[in-house]
Amino acid sequence: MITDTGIVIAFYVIGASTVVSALMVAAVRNLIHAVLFLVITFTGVAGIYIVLSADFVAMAQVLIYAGAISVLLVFAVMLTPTGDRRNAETSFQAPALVLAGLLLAVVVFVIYDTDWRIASRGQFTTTASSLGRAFFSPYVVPFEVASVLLVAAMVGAIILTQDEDEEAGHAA
Amino acid sequence: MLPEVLLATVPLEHVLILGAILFAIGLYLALSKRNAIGVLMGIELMLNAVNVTLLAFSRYVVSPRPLDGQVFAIFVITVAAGEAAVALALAVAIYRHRETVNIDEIDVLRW
Amino acid sequence: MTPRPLTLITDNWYDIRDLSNLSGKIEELIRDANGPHWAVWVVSALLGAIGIVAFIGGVAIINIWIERRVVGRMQSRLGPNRLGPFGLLQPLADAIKLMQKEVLQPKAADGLVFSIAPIAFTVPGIVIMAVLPWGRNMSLARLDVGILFILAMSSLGALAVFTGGYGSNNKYALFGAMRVIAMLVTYEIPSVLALLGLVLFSGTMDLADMVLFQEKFWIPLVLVQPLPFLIYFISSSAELNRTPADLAEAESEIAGGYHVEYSGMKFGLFYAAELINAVAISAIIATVFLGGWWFYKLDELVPGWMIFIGKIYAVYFLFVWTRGTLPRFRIDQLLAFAWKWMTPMAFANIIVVAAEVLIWDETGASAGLVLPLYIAFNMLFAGVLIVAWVRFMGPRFSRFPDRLRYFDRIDVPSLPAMRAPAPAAAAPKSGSGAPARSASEGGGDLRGGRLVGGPRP
Amino acid sequence: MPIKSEPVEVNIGPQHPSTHGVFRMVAMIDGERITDVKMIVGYLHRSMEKLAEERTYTQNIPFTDRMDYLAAMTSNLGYCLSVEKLAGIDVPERAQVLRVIFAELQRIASHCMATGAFINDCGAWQTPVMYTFRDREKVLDLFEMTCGARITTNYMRIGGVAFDVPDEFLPALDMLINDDLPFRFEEYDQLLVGNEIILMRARDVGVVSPEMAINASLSGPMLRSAGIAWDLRKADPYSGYDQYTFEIPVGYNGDSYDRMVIRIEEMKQSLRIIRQAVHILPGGPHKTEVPLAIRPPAGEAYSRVESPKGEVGFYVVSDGGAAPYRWHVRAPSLINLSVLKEMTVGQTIADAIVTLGSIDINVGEVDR
Repeated sequence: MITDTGIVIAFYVIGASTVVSALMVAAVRNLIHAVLFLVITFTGVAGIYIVLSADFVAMAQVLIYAGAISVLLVFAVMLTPTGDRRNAETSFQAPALVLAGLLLAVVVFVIYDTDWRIASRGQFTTTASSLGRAFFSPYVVPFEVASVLLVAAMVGAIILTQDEDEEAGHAA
Repeated sequence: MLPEVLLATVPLEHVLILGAILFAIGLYLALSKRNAIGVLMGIELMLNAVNVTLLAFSRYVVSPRPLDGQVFAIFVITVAAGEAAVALALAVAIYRHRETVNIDEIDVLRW
Repeated sequence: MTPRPLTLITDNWYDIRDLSNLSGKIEELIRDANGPHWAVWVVSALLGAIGIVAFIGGVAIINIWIERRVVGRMQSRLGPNRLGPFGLLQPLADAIKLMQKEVLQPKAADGLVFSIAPIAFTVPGIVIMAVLPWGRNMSLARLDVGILFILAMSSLGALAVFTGGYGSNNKYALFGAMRVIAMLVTYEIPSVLALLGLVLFSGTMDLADMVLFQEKFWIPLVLVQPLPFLIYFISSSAELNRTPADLAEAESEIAGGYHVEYSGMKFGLFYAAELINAVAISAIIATVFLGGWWFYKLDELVPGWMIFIGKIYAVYFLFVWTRGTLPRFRIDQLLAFAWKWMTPMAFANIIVVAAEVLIWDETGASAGLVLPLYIAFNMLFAGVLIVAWVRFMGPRFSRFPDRLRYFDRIDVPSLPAMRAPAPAAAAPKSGSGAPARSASEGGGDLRGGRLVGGPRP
Repeated sequence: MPIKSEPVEVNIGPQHPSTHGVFRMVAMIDGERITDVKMIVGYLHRSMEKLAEERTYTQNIPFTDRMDYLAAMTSNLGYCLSVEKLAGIDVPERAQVLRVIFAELQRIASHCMATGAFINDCGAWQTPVMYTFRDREKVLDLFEMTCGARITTNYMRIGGVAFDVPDEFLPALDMLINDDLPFRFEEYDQLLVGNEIILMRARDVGVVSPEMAINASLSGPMLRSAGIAWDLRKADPYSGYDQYTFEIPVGYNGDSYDRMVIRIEEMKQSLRIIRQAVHILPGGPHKTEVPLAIRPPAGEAYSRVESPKGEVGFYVVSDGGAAPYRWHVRAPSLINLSVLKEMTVGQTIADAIVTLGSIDINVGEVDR
């Protein structure tokens, strides 16, 4: 249960700004602006994580999302020609809007309808070391699988972006 | 002491609703954006929303292993990083072959 | 993140050896006065924030002077010396001039992005200061994941630089922006790996705990981990855009890069933020490699934050030194250096450190025995690794360039119209593989050089 | 199939920190690679060659100062030689030696500037410029001692030099060439020659092949770096250069690095020449008395000297009047610049700056 006044204020302020910037991602017309708003959203989500006393995940979020993925997005945007840097919608805009709204309504209904087993636990004191232990005892197999996944992703990305001429040259 | 308003708590439902809103926005982005990179941004946003939910459960809900939610969130972040790299590589590869990242025009697999 | 409860210091509040005494006293006063429980946090956070902002303000002013004076000495000139004693007031004059100047914005610039960039560039450097331990009990926010926080924040700065470069709608600025992005993607990896070795060795990501580790074993980690120090120093100088790697501004190539369109105080913010970031990185190095506020027994006599600032400026001097000495890399050379040199070395280092930690844990040997061995081994390892890498992966040019050829007589070919029936004189014109050596016969003296002519393959 | 990228047209100059003045280079850039370069000169054109037709031969000497303002002495010398050749004026022995001393001092000053600015273009943070300027200043002090000016010296005169050197000149020169500069040049050797970063930046950058160098009529360090031994002081000696012992350093690769090393070596050789010249400096008049308004017989004359930048030639046509009928200057900076496109296309933008720096142009001379 989060009862600390400052944290309560922080949650609502950060949550509101996160939602607003997420909406701006959908609303702005310039793709670069959308990426920048997305960075603000990611940082805001990291703030929410901190409110939820998950400091390690929050820092990983800033490092990976705001630091790395947004940079990748920027790279990808800069690789596209200037004319394609609009943030326009397809003809699915209205159905998507309806679907998203419906989903939101259903989820909110479910959230309020469920009886959660809420603990009266205080904040986590430290998460980094216990997370590390968790990764190496109960979750060691998923951890290794994740590393394999990352290697596969890296190799796949390299192969996908490799010049075909160069590839042919290597094969020959 | 403090006024009553400031003594309020953050109920679990509010955190989950925040996650739901972010998820809905991400879904909208992923479904409606014309640019492949816009779609990818929506997917990343959805993953973030899921993480918010996971961490909220980890924080609020009684469990023998309270940190499981965080562990799972970290796996989600890991997968998201890999996914972003591959997806952006795909976008670049598609652009290289089709000279567009407009997903309306990437339709060779339509029929 | 809520800071941990401050440890109450029994010393007197006016004891400036440890500024946490003051905040402890204030906390005590609030408790005694039955103040609201959150007031403690607010007051201590405000105190720390004011202290850090004051320090940063001083840094932004004084470091201009320090940098110009030091570089001036290196360049055999005096540096600023007219305004005030030793020219100390020169940065103030610069700041006033910058404030008076008109803030221009290009008509086609992306207004919002253009204006946000300098601010976004300044924030990470300041925020990093918050997690640093300034003394035994002096850290504004003692994070368990301090190092991760630092890495996360320093990766945000490059995005701000990109924002400024993109928003300026200028080709030079865009070049700078794209170079920053490429360098960030590249240099993030070795710097993370370098710090990872330290985290492995000290067993904590908390910066305060890292200092305590170094205090406990009486050893600055730079001795145990010389290779990560080099790697982190180089890669952070790339992240800071300082001279061996200042490709993002590259005055001589792209005329200032990402801040070419900025003027007035917006430029001033960029300029100040560069200094602040440099000090922030110096402070990180001082904390994790040099032992922060601890220096053998000195920290019992001198306030810890003074030792810390002294170490910060020692590292900062290294940055100024490299800046005053080295020419710039080319972008491909810089990226290749990160991928081919620093990243593999950092990986090798992590393996070595992991093995060392394992050995230490398993044998349970005393630190006095293990650490000197590790120091010797790691120094040797770093040296061997660097030398071997230079041998096998070094650039393709010969280590020392070909000596020049020297001619003291030149045979002049006669013009065709004046040419005698038998053209005896050899023309100095040459084929592709054989440059003229008409003068090399006779008195031509080829001092100590290999006579390998022609362009290199 | 590579990613199709849009080439960007970038103006490097006329106001750019590394174009050494108001030279403008319009580069088409694909990523960081240069695909095309267009050179645009003329921002500093002062039509000196036309203005000279309205002035007497003596009045034209200051124009030559303002062409290559970093090597005013050698420009002066070349012009005076051409008029002397045209009018058949003999130069006293003392003036000859003084001319050599000052031309070689000027070469040191100009090469100091070129080397420092070149390393600056490689991206050093002003340090090499400060070091080389420190030494250039000492040379300029000697100029000031002799003729009152530091840059636009206007020292050579038709028939000799303007002033004899003052009494304190020779001790100062002796100290400079024996105690000061040799150690400075050793310092350059230690700091610059073999420096890894400079090697990485300048090796195989801006390569001139020997054929290209000859076909484009390059001269000076540009030509010598390509491996062709050619120096007018040896090939076509003037002002008694044939009586001095010195050597011409010649490179192998024709790249920017060779040009830098050649400049440093040439400074050392200049010191050798100056030492010998001081040794043989005879007494006597410093100038042949010639009328202020010389009226050379109708005809033409071309004389050339080895300036720090290359062969600077002056072509003077007289119709018997007090002003030249036609005056043309062969400016080495302009001609050395003409291969810039061949040197830079295919390189990165950073290499192009290094290449331009290694050519050592002087826009005052390029545009005249």
